Amino acid sequence: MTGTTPKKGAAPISEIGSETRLALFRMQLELRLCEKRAYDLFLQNLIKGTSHLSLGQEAIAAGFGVAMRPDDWTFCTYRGHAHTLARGASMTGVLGELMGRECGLLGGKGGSMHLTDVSKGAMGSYAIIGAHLPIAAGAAWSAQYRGTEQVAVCFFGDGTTNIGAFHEALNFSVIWKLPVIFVCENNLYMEYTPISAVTAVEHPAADRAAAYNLERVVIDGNDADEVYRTATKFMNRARQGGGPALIEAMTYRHSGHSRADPAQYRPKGELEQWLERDPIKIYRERLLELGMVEATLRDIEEEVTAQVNEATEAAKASAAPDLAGIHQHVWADGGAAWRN
Amino acid sequence: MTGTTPKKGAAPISEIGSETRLALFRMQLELRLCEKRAYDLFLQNLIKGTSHLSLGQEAIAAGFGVAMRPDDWTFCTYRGHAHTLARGASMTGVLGELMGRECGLLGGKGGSMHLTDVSKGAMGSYAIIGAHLPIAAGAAWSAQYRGTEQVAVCFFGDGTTNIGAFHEALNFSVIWKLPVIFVCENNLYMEYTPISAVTAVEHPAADRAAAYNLERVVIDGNDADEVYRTATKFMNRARQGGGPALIEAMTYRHSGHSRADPAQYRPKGELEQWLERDPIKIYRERLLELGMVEATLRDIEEEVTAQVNEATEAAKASAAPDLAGIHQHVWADGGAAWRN
Amino acid sequence: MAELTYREAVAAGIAQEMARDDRVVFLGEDVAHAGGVFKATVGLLDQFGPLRVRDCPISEQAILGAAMGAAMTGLRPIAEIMFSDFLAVCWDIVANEIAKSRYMTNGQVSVPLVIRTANGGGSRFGAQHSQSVENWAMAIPGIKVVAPAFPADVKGLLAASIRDEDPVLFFEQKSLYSFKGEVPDGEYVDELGKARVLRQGKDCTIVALALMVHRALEAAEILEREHGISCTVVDVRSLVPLDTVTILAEVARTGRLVTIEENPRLCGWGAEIASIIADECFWELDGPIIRITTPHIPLPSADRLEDNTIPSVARIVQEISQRID
Amino acid sequence: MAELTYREAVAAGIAQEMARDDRVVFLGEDVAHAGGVFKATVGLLDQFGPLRVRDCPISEQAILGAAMGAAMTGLRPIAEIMFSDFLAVCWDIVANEIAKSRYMTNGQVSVPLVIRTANGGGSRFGAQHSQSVENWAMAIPGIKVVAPAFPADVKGLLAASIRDEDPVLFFEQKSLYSFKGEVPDGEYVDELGKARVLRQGKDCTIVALALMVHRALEAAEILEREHGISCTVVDVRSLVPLDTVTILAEVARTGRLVTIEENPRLCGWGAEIASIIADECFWELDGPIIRITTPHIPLPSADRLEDNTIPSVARIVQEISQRID
Ligand SMILES: Cc1ncc(C[n+]2csc(CCOP(=O)(O)OP(=O)(O)O)c2C)c(N)n1
Ligand SMILES: Cc1ncc(C[n+]2csc(CCOP(=O)(O)OP(=O)(O)O)c2C)c(N)n1
Ligand SMILES: [Mg+2]
Ligand SMILES: [Mg+2]
Repeated sequence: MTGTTPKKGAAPISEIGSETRLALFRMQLELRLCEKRAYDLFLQNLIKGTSHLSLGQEAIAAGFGVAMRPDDWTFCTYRGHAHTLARGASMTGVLGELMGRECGLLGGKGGSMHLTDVSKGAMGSYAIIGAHLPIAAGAAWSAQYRGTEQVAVCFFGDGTTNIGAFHEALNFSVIWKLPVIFVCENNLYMEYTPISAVTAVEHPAADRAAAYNLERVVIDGNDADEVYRTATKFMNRARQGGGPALIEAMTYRHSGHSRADPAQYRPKGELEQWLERDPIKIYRERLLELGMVEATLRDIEEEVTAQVNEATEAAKASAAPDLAGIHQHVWADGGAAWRN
Repeated sequence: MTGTTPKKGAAPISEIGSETRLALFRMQLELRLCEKRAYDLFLQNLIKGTSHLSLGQEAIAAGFGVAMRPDDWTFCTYRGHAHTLARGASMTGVLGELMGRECGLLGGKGGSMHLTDVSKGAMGSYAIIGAHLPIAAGAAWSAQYRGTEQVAVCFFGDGTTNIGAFHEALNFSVIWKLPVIFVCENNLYMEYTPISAVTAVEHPAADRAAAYNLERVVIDGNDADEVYRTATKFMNRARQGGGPALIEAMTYRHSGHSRADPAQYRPKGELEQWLERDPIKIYRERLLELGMVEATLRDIEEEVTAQVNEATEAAKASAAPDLAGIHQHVWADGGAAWRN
Repeated sequence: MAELTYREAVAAGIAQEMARDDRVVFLGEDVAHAGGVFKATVGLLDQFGPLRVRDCPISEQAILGAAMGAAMTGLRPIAEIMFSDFLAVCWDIVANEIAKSRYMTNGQVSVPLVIRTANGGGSRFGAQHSQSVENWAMAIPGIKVVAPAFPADVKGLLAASIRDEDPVLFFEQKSLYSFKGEVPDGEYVDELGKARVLRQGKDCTIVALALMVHRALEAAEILEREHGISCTVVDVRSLVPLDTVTILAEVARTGRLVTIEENPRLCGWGAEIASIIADECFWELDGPIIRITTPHIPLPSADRLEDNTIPSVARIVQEISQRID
Repeated sequence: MAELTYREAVAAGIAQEMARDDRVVFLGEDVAHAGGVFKATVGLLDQFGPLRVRDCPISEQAILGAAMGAAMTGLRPIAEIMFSDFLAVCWDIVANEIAKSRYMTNGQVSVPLVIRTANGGGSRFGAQHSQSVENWAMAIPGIKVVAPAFPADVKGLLAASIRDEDPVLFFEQKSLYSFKGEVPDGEYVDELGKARVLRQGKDCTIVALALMVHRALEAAEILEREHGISCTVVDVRSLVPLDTVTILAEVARTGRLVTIEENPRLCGWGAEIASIIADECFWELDGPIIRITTPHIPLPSADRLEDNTIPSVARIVQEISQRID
């Protein structure tokens, strides 16, 4: 297996209650099944444009999603379906947006790479590498300034650690002690290039933490419990004025970079090894080990499947967006006029 | 004294020959007297525009200037008079450029912030923070590709370590093992803001070296011998394929950031303490300690003074640039036409 | 009315809005303790304290990114980019993030912020510290673009920009910072998107911005006195929104258009206005549209060279007197 | 002549020049092993090896900075910026460094490099991956700007750009990558700064670029057939240098100008051409200058929306048939 071997072992049940554990299970499942559906939909040519799945990386979005306060803020990337859903955004809205329908979260104007649901604290998906790190810092600044104890959580990939905005955002957040958590999902690849081929250090985020006077944190990003615990710990600290954290979560994407990518650049067997460590598979096994009943898990699986089916139908039933939308919302007045 | 106390003590004379030592002395003096003259000239309103002196920082430009091969390349900033002179650029050309005269290194087109003398390997002064770090890396790439064993040396300030291009250039240079030496002149201030107020670590460059898998190097930037030795060591390594280095040289500028700046933001006494460690003062004392004769040093001082006087007169005698120059050298064909 | 310099009007505009609205915060490099390299924000730190007036590292992407994130979540930041040339190092945040977020999110996200920046030449700073980049900004959908010529407009339009729900790029003219003018006392808020007719003539309409407004006015005096050519001078004040009603009306009245632009020629704001006139006002035109711009070159540094690139009063007079009768 | 796709012509142009000149090197993200996200550089790594064809980290400033430093010191780099929208993250290197260095140094520094980038919409990628930013580039003095519409031009103009002593921003049209056309075999080098008249008519001159050339041609057919309007179509090919001789002559002949621009309206390249015509060709004009552009908005993503923003054949036909007779 490429990258660091993640640490093993379940947390003592006492630390994370079984309600939380079921929530983590359910959420991972929601993300997985919804994205698998997205994949089916573009095979059916119902999703145009591009689309970046995070199949295999669900434990990270879910671990944070469950740990966050409803008024916390998420900032994520073009690979942001999971992170947006994890804040409670509607599946219909997500699938609808991917399909370019009226019911889409963004009315079809943003597309797959820009999912946003401000009402749920999902403050946007950003498609140009690096930009959302300083933006997340800014949200954290606003929380700090107003004393609201909200936290901004910013997800990004390993490849993102080599762009200038990463550096600026980290330094800036530390000197202002901002309540922002930077979460690097190290899935070992940029688009098609292994991160190790283009990075001066082994752990692209964690090995740079010291450059910002931050603690070095590497976690198993396929273990929802570990993510949840880490999220809780650093978010609590941030709420109390302890400043930012930089977390590197080791994981792997099961699919290609985007719909166009068959991912043939991967060494033979790599995917298979990581499938063994599929976050949902290991979490399910852990729940059973910890004494949860199979039927409970089955029920959840059925519920989520039904939920995804329903969302799919609703999205399919939605019309193409009205052309009027083209000239709406450039400006706060609702319009697009640049002249009188 | 703010910042790290630099290490004390002269190098054993065996290491650096007395010819080299005299060259280091002379060069520091050239930089000092030429820049002092620049200051006089703008008090006389003969220099328009801005101008950034590095009075007090001469040991760095000189230490590298003497250590570099004639075909090595220097990349520096708007505070680049010293670095350009240290490669052998003409004083008349430098003063003439500051005065906007025809004899200026750039014919008056670039001005104080863009001094360049390609024939001497002075590959430009860059006035937008950060940009020249990747550019220097590119020159190093060209040397590496062609196997010339040339080295690119890139000078910049402490404040520059917080901009994105710094991060990108460092990572890039390390993964390609480029023969480039990054020299951070830590003079404790950005323009008017202490670097410590805006940086997450104490040593803005050295404390980040590990983030690029580089050695942590902090040197006394007011000690020309130490600079020379460090320069030689890392340039040799780079020539042999050992890749880049990041050097943080502690120093202090005696004057304000630019001609407009009275530097009132400095704590009382700070300047005085650093004047005690004036690189030229300590170097002169050391030479005497090491047995050089006072008369030799006096001769050099007189020669350099005469040289500066001569350059000043030559620059003053030079005409304002011909207006034809306005429309020259946008393009390689010598002209400025964007249409037929 | 008090007489203020252009730079004092900047501080006055910011102070007025910060006093009125706690959500207004101000950040930039050397802006707090030092009061800005152009001394345009002196006094704000003392008045509003270090939580609202903040010095930043040399991290323009972080500065504008932070301003954006804060604006999205309820604050109304004012961010300074010291020289407009440096917008290039954070252009992604301006052009791709701040400008597009409202639209891409179908109106969910608001980014009410102001980016103030020192624009333009005349200080012998050379090609990387003297550019006029108002046309870069005008080319980006989703951002308003303001460039005042007078201290009163600085205060009034800056206040309006801070209160605006949309992002505004506010270009301050470097070489006007010490220009003095009457500024209304007390709370003063102007309106974005209104050009101002400063002088009416019958032979030609000169449309200008920022420093060029002053040169246009001076040229118009000389043209009247020495050449018998009577010019209207329109101060555009805001490129986006653009007051095409005023411009079209004035050009229709005189039958001729001359734009005076400090930006280099190609794709300058004057080209946009020329193209609007050449379409919508074509039948009222009595002769060619003339653009007087900085040539399409990087700006040279030496005083003699710089003075011969940015449109001067003499060049404006010469061009117009030769081509308009 | 062989039939190549537009993307194959990219690889062919690069390969031709790399084979000829050792100084030509190529760098970018995912360009070597993967052959580029648009598969436009497949095969180059195998042919020229890992010292000349290099994969880079996501560090656009480092990529272009490195290209510049290498160009200054004797190499002739080709750098890929994957999507033209990303030029914003390295705009300083383009606009302030690469473009200005020769001038600022009074001709001492040469920067012979090519920046290739995928430009334009039509792929439902949304506002941050679909922009047409050729006008950003045209606004910067010191950089040449090329945007081919046909595979042959891709190869010929790319070769010419690589051989040019000046920096060239080379815009490849994303939605044309699979477009096929005849490309001359063997060494083929075109010339920068020459527009091409693809069709001559008498009622109006349509000036277009890249994808819009294809739409203009199609629209011209329909206008002729269904509306009896006979159009000249000029493919600008290079915005800088701009072939004003050809454009002025063609507009003078027809008396009307229509520009078709994919860039959003304000300060688009068509505005510049319109302003040139409105000055230098004013007396030959028979009616208003018309600009058909993407509206001044960020680009929406959904197919139905995107198709109704970028100028379509139908919109071109409609505008011209309504306004020109
Ligand atoms: C500035 C910029 N450069 C390049 C790209 C193209 N791009 C999109 S995703 C990607 C790889 C990102 O890798 P990583 O940060 O590891 O995230 P992952 O896709 O693995 O989640 C690249 C290069 C971009 N969107 N923005
Ligand atoms: C991108 C950018 N931001 C801001 C500036 C304005 N500026 C010029 S010098 C300077 C301070 C630089 O400090 P440092 O790197 O320590 O160099 P020093 O001046 O001390 O030599 C600043 C902020 C600039 N030139 N470029
Ligand atoms: Mg990755
Ligand atoms: Mg400094």
